[in-house]
Amino acid sequence: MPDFVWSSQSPLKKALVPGRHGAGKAAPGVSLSHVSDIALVQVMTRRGRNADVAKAAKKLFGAEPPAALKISSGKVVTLVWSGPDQFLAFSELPQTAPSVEQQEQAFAGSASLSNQSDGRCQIRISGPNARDALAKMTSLDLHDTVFPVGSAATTSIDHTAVNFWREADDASGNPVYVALVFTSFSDTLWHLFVESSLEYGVEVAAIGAGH
Amino acid sequence: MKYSIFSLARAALSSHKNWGRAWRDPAPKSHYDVVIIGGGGHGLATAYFLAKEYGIRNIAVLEKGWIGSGNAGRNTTIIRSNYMLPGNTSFYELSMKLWERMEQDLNYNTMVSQRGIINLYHSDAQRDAFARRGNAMRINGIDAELLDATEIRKILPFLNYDNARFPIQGGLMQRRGGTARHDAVVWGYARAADEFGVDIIQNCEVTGFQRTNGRITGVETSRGIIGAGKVGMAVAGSSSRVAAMAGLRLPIESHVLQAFVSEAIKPLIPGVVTFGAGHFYVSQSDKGGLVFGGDLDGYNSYAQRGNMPVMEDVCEGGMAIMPMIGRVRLLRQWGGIMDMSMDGTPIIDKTPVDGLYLNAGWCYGGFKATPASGLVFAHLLARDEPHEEGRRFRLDRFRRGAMIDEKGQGAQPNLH
Amino acid sequence: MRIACPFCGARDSGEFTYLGDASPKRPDAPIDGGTAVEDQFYDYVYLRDNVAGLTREYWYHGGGCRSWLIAERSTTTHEFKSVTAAPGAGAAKAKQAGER
Amino acid sequence: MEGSTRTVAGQSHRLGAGGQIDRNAPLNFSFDGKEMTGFAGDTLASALVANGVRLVGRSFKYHRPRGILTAGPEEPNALVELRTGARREANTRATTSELYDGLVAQSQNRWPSLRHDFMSVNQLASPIFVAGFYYKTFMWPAKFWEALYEPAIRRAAGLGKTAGIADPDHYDKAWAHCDVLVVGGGATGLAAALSAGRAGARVILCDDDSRLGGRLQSDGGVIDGVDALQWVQSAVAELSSLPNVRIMTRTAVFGVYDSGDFGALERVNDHVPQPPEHQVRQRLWRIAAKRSVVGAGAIERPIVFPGNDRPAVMMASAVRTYVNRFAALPGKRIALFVNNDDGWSTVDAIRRAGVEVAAVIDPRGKPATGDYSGIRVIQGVVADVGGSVDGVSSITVAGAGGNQKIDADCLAMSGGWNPNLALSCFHRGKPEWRDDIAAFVPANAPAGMTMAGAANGDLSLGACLRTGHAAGAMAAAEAGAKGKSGNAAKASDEAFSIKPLWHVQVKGKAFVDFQHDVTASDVKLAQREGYESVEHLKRYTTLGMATDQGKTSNVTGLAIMADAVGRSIADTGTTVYRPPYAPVAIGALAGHNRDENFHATRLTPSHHWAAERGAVFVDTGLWKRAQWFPLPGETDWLQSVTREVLAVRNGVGFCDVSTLGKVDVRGADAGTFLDRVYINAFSALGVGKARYGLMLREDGIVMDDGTTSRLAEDHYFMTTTTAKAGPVMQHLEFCRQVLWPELDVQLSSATDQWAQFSIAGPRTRDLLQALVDPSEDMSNEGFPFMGVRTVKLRGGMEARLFRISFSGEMAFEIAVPARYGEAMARNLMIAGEPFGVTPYGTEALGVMRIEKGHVAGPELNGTTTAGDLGLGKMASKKKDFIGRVLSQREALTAPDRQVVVGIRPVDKTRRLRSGAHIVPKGAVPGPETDQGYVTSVCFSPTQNQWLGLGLVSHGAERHGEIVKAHDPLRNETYDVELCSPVFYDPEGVRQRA
Repeated sequence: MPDFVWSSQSPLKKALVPGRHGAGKAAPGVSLSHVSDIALVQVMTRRGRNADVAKAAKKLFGAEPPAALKISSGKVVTLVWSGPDQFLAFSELPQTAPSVEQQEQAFAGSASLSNQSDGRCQIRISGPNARDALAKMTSLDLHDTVFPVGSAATTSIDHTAVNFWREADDASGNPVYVALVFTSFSDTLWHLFVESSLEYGVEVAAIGAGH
Repeated sequence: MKYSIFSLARAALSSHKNWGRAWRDPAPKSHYDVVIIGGGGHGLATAYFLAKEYGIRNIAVLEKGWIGSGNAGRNTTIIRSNYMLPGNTSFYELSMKLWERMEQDLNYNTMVSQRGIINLYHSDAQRDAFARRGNAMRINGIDAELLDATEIRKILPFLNYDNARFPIQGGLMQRRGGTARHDAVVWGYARAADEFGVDIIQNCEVTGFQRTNGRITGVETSRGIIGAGKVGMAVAGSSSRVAAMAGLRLPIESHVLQAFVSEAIKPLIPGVVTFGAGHFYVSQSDKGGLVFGGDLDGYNSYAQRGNMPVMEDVCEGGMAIMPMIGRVRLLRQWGGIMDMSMDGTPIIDKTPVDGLYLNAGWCYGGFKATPASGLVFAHLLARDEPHEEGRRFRLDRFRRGAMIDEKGQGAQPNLH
Repeated sequence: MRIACPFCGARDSGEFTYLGDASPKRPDAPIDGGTAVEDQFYDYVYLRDNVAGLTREYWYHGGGCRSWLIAERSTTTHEFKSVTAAPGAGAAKAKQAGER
Repeated sequence: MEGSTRTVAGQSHRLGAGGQIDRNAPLNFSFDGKEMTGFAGDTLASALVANGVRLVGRSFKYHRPRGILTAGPEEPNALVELRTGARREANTRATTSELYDGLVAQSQNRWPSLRHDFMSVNQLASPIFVAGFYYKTFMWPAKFWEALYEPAIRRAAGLGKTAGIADPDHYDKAWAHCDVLVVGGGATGLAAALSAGRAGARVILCDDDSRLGGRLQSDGGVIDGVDALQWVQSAVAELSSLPNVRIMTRTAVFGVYDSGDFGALERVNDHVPQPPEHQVRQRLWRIAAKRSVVGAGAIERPIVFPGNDRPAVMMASAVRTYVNRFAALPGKRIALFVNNDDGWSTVDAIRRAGVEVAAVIDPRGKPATGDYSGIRVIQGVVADVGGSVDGVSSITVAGAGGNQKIDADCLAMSGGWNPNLALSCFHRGKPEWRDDIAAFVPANAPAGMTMAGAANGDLSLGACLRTGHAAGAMAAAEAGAKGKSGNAAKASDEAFSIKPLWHVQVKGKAFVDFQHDVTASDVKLAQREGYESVEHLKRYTTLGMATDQGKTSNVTGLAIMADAVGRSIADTGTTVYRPPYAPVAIGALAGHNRDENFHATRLTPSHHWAAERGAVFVDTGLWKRAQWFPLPGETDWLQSVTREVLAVRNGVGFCDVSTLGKVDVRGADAGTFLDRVYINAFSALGVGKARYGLMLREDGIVMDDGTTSRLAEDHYFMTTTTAKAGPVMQHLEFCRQVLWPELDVQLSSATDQWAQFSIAGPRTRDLLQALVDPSEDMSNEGFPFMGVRTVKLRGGMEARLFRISFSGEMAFEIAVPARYGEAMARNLMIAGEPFGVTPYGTEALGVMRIEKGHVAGPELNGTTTAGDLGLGKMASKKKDFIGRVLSQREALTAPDRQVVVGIRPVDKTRRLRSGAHIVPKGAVPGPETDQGYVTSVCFSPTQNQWLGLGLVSHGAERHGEIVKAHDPLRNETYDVELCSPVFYDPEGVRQRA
């Protein structure tokens, strides 16, 4: 019997070229990175079951379901608002996050779940010029007063729906954003992220398997 | 005065002081045999053909603004007869034949220019769809050629053959397609109809209908009540509004379609090029401007203006297929109100209201239809029965399920 | 043009898709309704008021939160007067369309 | 600078001192091949002026010699081809092009040279070439139009030549957001930005120019007791210090759209020879603003008199700009022709530059105030301008004492000012006429927009500062800013009086629209012929349709029309103002989305693996799919595809079908929901089973089809076609949220989550046995046709396995999370190796579905019913579903409808082609005999001939009939047999094996 190896593959295996790209020699204006191993479950509340979902979420993730346009941080999992009465349970530590089966159990009857761990591709963008680069891609107003740390949005980049939120600022006080894009679009959109950043200088990194 | 190079030369001697009005500016009479609402190309052509072909001369054309102020003056001037479905094919070919003799018929140079129209295809599926269409045209006696990429390249060497997102595989060409000078069509029909005695009454807005025993007997206007034996509506863009005055609801939505023109440049594009996969079509006017457009904005509108996303979308299509126009500048954008029917095909029919006749639902294809629409509508008004080439454009076809849906989009007007 | 999604706030119109008039209601369709039901459905699917002025219409925030919305908008000025969620958006529990 | 007429070496008309130019930064440039020098800070126009160049272009119709008329974006004459090669830009205004070292410009619309332009013979024919002449002639003989007349007209028309090759520069687009957008960085705009910015509002200040200040750069003045330019400096410094204010220079706001969206073009790198690496040439901004203040200034208008188009007849304000801002002299003996007070301020500028004022001609005589001692003032009008192609040498003045000739080398004219109100009118708001300034002013600006300063008809500097400040403060407050706006800057309110003078009515060609050669007599001719609506005037004469959009001509033209008709100007009204305010490069409007980036590209999970194997890809919507996998030695696609089909039919193959739309349908009412969406029933489908489903649009026409499985009591997994995945999802959400909110059902697209492969062929089970865990029962009983379950795979993987077939073979679809898609492809190759496993592409997939008679995109064309597709029996008669009622309409159930049939050429060697129409044998092809067409074709390796599917009238009853396939496009007509659409294994034995 032949041996079957199930190695996982990042959708950015060709597109993502780690290292320094674009203009300037000094510190890059933009940092782009991609974490390939994520856990992601879409949790959609069943009709009239918001209270049950809140209870289950609190118990399982240690976090309330996020308020509209916000994220809610649990121990391992970040809950990202993704529409009315629904959120994404996102983690970059899939081994320590509750499994899909555990989540199915916790939300049985109160929410409909859809495993999207492979349906979306994570892209993190940060740095002093991150906002300038993002201004070329998203129509969101990312001003501090409008989109502070902890904000989330479902929006579009290049006519493609994305989930988007803002994490805590980095050590230098520059903003950090995360986008989840549809996996099949990720190659194209990654190129757009890079191209939008080149004029500021961009540092690119890949984290996780499959590259 | 007949227009010709000789009359022009004579006029030059007197500094052109002797040219009179191209059409009169009469006050409305109290009654006409036929009142046509709408002084656009269709309304004026209808009056012309009623007078010329059907011997009815006591006609008024009522225009709420200046003639040609609707879609006749806001289109991309394309003429073609490359349709595939029964009803459309031969109707638009009738129109094409009328275009081909228009200048001599009207004694007005409407600059009908048959420089050809090419619809590009980028996949086998699109090619097959064009083959179906082209064969339908040929079966109806209409010229059509299916060209491969090599042949396209000979005619349109400037297209993007190197790095197009959707590589060009070929195109369907109608050599007799082309453009005409839209305003001149309006003025030519106005002048010719006027010579038959048709009263063209501008700045005369219809505000209501007069009815006796249910039958329409006249119209109320901003210039008073005008009696009418029959009333024909040719008000694409405002069909629903006018029909509502007679208590009718129509299978029509009004949508905005934007069009664009660039600064004038020396000749670049020979005929009309349509990049359907990219929502972009373009021709170059005799003055040198690139005239181009794309999709509807997508929402119901009477505002006669659109928004940026479509302007961007159209220019993206242009740059995808023709990246040499990157430094050419867009000069003007405008929006017309499209009378979008529920199957993308027009309506020329009697209405349930006695004495009221409807010419509507032209979507964005009304300009090319102008002469045939006039003739077919005139026939209906004169004879009370449909013209052979308009017999499928019935109002009840939606109820019966006999839609004429070239694009297969169903009752979703913004997708046609 | 920006549309104020009741869930997401004002967003670029590029994120939305337009469907059309929100006034017509899908008729009840008994299996043996005959041509009378056909008449009702013909009216529902094909006939439009198509007013020049304020209309109620369906928009879909497909490039965002995937909610169906009902907007009051002027077709002459393009101004939005209100945008509300469809009765069944999110986990809302409505007995039938139109309840909210 | 007083009296300093000495000039700079090599620049014959450059003042020795002054101006906002950097004399330490000389720049070389060339115009029509002639090398010249200017300074940093120059525009091309100012550098040409400084070099004494007066003839810069030829007009559109008569090819008359033309010079520089203005100093701004309203310029109608001084258009050049800028740059060379692929970067050549036609019709570029010299007046707004910043000079850079090495700039190359060519004049345009002339042959062989600007000075000796052959087409200037058109002037001889100008008595015939009046407005609209072409509508009256070129009609005989009919054929000559396309053959002769039109090509000649087309060659003569147009202006500049484009490069004709792809634009090498990059463009992008960006969004910006603010509380208050301030358009224009002159006195008004600066005042508005200051008051709004101080109040704490988020402000964006845009100006088209490279530096702020607007007319202050040209006219100077005193603000708050200091020199105006000094005030500009401190204003800019204050604005720059405010973190909530963003200044965008070289950025032209060109349009206002709905809900406060503005379009603006930033010329990022037009002032350098070419953009630096990683930078764009231009950037399109979409600015979302809560409020806006437009301080776009005003545009001075010409007076219409014979010879007014001669080079070196220039707007008075432009003369001041060239002299004051650029230290460049448009002439050395300058005459003025003005009808308003502002025009007189030019006298000071000329005197200060130490240049002679030849005379000032004003129909009003000398103004009440101002020191004009020593100036020759003539109460009268200019009746003619003498000179050559190189411009003015004399003017003829008609005054009380008759005509007199005055020597001058430049004539500065001012007919008054038109507020720059375009932005206020782009929502079709009509402006109002104001008699005191003889101009239109804004009246119905779009919601949220405030017009201020000269753009609003407030022409004095003091008023600009006051109204700008007030508008900025108000806008900030309305947008929610709470801070204080401080005090408005102060300046004097110089008097403005004007006596309208549109047209000096003497014999001779007097131009209204310079670029389009529209004369006063053209306007009058249009009136005589009845083209008296302003829109008819515009369209008949082409007035205002040139690249300047009539910025210097529209109001004048309609004033002359009003006079001819005997109406007031107010009653005559304006034409509709249309965006963009200034022309915008198409490349900028496209931005990143051009060439291969036109649309996004979607890749399947096995894409890179397929690419490694040399797959040929096909575009399917946005997807790239492997079309076939050529092997070495294969020269023809048909060879590869035939091999792939036979490999499947005789052994086993696999194909990536991940592009199919996939939807998780969950919830307590998921089954009921699907019953209403599909024509057939799904609530009764057992868990672990799959079923083919067909859904209709509400109009009764087929929308989509696909296989839907029940994974759990409350969990269905739907598949859609690749093409309709998006529209179906939208439709389902509509049903869920709008039509049936009472149903508990939730939807989630899972298309990208799963890598899904079809495995087909008689050896499929053998392959799977090798791949799945030995504990899995893969027998026909253990895993029956249309069964679905999760299976364990060897090596520690789980997969969903669906026993469904599109090919007619024994087949499964296997799905794993997308990250394992590539591993799955490799493992299928390993597992299937002993059985000759062959990857196949969409082409072979298509061949097999046609052989099996399955309908797909070409048959689901948006006009076919379930009955047309032979699937009418699927429709449930017990329940309602979307589209049921209208599918019963008479014409959709008529017996003569075109329905799906199989088609095979009688001559088995003949190739069948899609798009051929079907006519009865013996009939003459025509509209009445056209009975349908061929929808899909393939070369069938199993039948060893071309065959296809078609939609043919009465098709179901005509199996066995010989008809004609008529394909005039490809010059082919041949006999074909109509037959059952199922060519392969009609009993369906193989797929159930």
